[in-house]
Amino acid sequence: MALYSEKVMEHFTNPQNVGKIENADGVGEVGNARCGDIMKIYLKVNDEGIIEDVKFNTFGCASAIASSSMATCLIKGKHINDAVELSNKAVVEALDGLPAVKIHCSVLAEEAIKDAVKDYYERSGIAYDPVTLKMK
Amino acid sequence: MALYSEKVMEHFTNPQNVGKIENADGVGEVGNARCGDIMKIYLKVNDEGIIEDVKFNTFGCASAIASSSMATCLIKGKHINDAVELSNKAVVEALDGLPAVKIHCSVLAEEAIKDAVKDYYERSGIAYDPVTLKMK
Amino acid sequence: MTIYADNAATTRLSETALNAMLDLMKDNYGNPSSLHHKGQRAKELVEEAREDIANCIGAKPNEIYFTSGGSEADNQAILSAAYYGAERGKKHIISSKFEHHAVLHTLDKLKKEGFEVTLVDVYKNGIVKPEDIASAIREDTALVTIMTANNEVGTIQPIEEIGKICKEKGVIFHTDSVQAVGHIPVDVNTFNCDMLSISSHKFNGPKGVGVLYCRKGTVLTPLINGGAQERNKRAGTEYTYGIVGMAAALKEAVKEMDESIKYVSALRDRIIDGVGDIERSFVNGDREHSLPGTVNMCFEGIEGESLLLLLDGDGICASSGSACTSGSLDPSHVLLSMGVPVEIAHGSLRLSLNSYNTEEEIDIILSSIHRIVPYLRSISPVWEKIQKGEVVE
Amino acid sequence: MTIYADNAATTRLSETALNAMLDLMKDNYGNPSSLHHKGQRAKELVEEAREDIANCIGAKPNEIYFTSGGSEADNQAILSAAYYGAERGKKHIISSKFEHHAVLHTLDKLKKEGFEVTLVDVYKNGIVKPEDIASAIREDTALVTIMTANNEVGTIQPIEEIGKICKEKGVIFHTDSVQAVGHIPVDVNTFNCDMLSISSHKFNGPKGVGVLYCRKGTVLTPLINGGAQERNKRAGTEYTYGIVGMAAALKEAVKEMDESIKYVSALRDRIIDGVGDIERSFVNGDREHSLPGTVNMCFEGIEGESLLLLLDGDGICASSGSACTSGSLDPSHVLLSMGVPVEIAHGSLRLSLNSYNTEEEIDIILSSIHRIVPYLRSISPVWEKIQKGEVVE
Ligand SMILES: Cc1ncc(COP(=O)(O)O)c(C=O)c1O
Ligand SMILES: Cc1ncc(COP(=O)(O)O)c(C=O)c1O
Repeated sequence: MALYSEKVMEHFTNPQNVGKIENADGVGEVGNARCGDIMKIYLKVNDEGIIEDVKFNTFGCASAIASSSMATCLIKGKHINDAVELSNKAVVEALDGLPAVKIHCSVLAEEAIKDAVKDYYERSGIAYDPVTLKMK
Repeated sequence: MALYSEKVMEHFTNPQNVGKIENADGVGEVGNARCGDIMKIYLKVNDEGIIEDVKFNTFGCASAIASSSMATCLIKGKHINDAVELSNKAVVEALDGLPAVKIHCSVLAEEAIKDAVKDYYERSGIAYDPVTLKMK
Repeated sequence: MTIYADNAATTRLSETALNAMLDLMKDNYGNPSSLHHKGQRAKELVEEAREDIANCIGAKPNEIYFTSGGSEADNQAILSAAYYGAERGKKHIISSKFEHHAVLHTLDKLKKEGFEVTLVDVYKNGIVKPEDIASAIREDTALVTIMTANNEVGTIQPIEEIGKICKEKGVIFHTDSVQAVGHIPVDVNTFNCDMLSISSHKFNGPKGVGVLYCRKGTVLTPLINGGAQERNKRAGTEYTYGIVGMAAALKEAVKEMDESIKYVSALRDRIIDGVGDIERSFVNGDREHSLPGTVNMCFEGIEGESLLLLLDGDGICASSGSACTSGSLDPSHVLLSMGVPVEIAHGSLRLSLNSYNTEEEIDIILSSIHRIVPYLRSISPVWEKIQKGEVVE
Repeated sequence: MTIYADNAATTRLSETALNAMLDLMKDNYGNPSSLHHKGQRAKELVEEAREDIANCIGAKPNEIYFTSGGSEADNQAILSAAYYGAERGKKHIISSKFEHHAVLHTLDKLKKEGFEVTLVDVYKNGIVKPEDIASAIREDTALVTIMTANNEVGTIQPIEEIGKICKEKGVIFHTDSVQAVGHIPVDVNTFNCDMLSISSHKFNGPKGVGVLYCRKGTVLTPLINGGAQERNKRAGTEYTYGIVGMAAALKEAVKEMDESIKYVSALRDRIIDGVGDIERSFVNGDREHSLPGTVNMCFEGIEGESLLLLLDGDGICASSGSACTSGSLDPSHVLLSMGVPVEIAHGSLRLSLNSYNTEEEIDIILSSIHRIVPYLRSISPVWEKIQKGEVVE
């Protein structure tokens, strides 16, 4: 009944993976300040395509910060091809739900990761499927 | 602030001059049951034209009963020519006021007395001024 | 000593409701729209209350809209359906002759705006005939609104049948359940109603709060515009304690309903039987299809207000006609619609009981009536005429 | 520990108001429309409350109409004047850009019905210019409605001047005084207003009750039709305890006003001065012409809800924009109307104090702000851009 689930409040008050990665392999940024949310994701990817580290910076409401935190937790240690499969729905579920008016925060998280992955591909010259965003 | 003044409640719960006069010298009746009030006034008048006794019967609300009671008090012992001068305003004042929607009750009391006086004139064959209702 | 027998006008606040309210009045004063914990706690309590009330009438929580009372609920329901209909070329509304003024005066307003209103008969027994509704429904009927139980005479209407007819014909059906909820079983699904009005202070809940039930899919228009409260259908900072107190009172009333129906009906029957020996008096309405606690009587030859005030002198709180029309000089539109002659309608008395009343109180009421009625008749010129067999007019 | 600094959203019920209510909630439960002693006693109390409230704002008792709150009062005032005007060919209304939604959404409804609405500017300082009103008034202006004090930024409007202009030009003038009454002097005669809205829960009175003041001679139309309550202008059984509690709270607030204005302004100034060292932050509105307790700040680079919820984690109840729009994603229409850029408007914080607050509480609030703002900036990509001198969009 409360505005946010306990899980959301946990990830909001104690966000995981906050910060930046100097010399990141990929950086993604989505949203705009006029709409009230900007998410920036930093990725460190090893040679096998595993996300060794991920960090975020977010300007936004509690659910934007919680979505960033949860999304980074869900992809950390995963292969890039798995990370791009992360849907906003999975983020919402992992957070035990978000209010209807806040669902777009989880969408931003999904998009920020995809944006960072694309940046990684482009910086590293890796070929990828433009639809699935998976490595070829 | 209460619906009725104390005076009204006094004359309602303890009405004066309730009843009938057998062989009255004049009887007046005004109002109708559809409107919710009927007042009937009985007069006993002596040879000098003094109202020796007056009684009423009333069907109606508290202010109708109180107006009847007060009006009969005000004319008892008075000369007929003074009784017909009783205005509804005098009744309202003597009752320390009536709610606006109940003013008509005091009008009925005035009319009932006038009706009874006319009846007295007619029964006794006394000439009277049709405008002032005073004896000629 | 006070004997309160005017529960159709308003009721005593129950201990349960008072206690539920006090917590919020003292500490939990947050605004449910505020994001901080005090606001969110208030919101939780409001949402729990919504769920409780929904459960009491077979509704879903998101079909419950809190209002300031029964009148507002009636106004909003009727105007919503009327304007929705008007946009579709439907400007005909069906109601009954003896609805509450919150309904009838809203219909008067709509008439001035070009709506056509059919008021079906309520007959001598104060009960609408479903077949009258069926035959009054037209192509352009936007709404049928019939009260669940009448506030002056207590008669219960055949709401289920009327609801079924409306459903079959695809007409929106609203019922003013202000006198019924908390007193007799009310279920929006067996009723087949699209909208239903509730007022908290009629079942020992707090004053100043009510509910408009509106079935999912039925279009509701705000009467009060502003903030986003009540899912944008009713603006204004929530009267949180009222809402919570209302839910507490209703839950309690519903839980104890079977028992209280039995108990209160017995008290009412004791009154009806007790006045049986008073000549030229009668009970208005229908003893079979009636609220447990409401009894309306006429005593020929006397006027209701006098009776009422003399009863009050004995400490007995009763009513003549409905409370709202007091101050008005016309006799009750309810009794007139049931064919009671005007001069007799003036002599009506409504006693409305609930489970706070006792047998001893009833006996005191009866003995007062037996003293006051003969007294008022003894000074009544109307009674004199009746005794003489004259025509009273 | 809770520090309540959201008094513009709603306030704690005062002891005085609670005690005034309890008597009625426990024993004095009559319906003021009932003729018996319980009803008449309730009526007396309601009429005393009406007189008390009238005295507090320089009105006459028969100019006071009880409503369910500020929103209902605003709706009824505006619709009354609008429809009265429309009957005389006047379908133009003047208001300001940053009124409460109870006003703006009612005007939206009227626009759909063919009214024309002019919203005057509120400028960077959040204060309407009387000359703008004067030049906006036309032959067909039915109503001017300008709030006495804004609920988000606390700025006080030049109501006396606006009232004088309206009086001279013969235009009905309504002011939403919901945030002002009980906090700063309000007098309907110095205001020269024809109608004025009040909400009880904004000055430590109960929730669910308000007042519409309507000057004798100004035509008022019911929003809620039904019973004859409130001289036929507002139907529904009276929320007697709310009415009595409201009067008790207002009397107390007015009695203590001089003192509390001094006390509360000092607390507010302590906040304003205390955040002065935070770079790229500023106070919205006008420090001179402002409610004693309301302060609205923007912190660039952070978003208000996060700030709010972290403050809440420290037990501090505050608000970002107005409570009613929470749940909405758009930044406050008030700040936007004052020319605050959208991206900065997202980072607003409203603290609203009253005499229940203490200096110690202010210091705790300040230390929380000094911890949370830098933290949120440290994780904000917007703040990073600002630091680098990049354009934020
Ligand atoms: C300026 C203003 N007007 C109107 C309202 C509406 O009052 P209420 O919520 O009591 O209906 C409020 C507060 O919510 C307000 O601050
Ligand atoms: C049948 C009925 N409808 C509506 C109402 C109005 O309810 P409220 O006075 O709570 O607004 C009442 C009682 O007054 C009622 O008895």
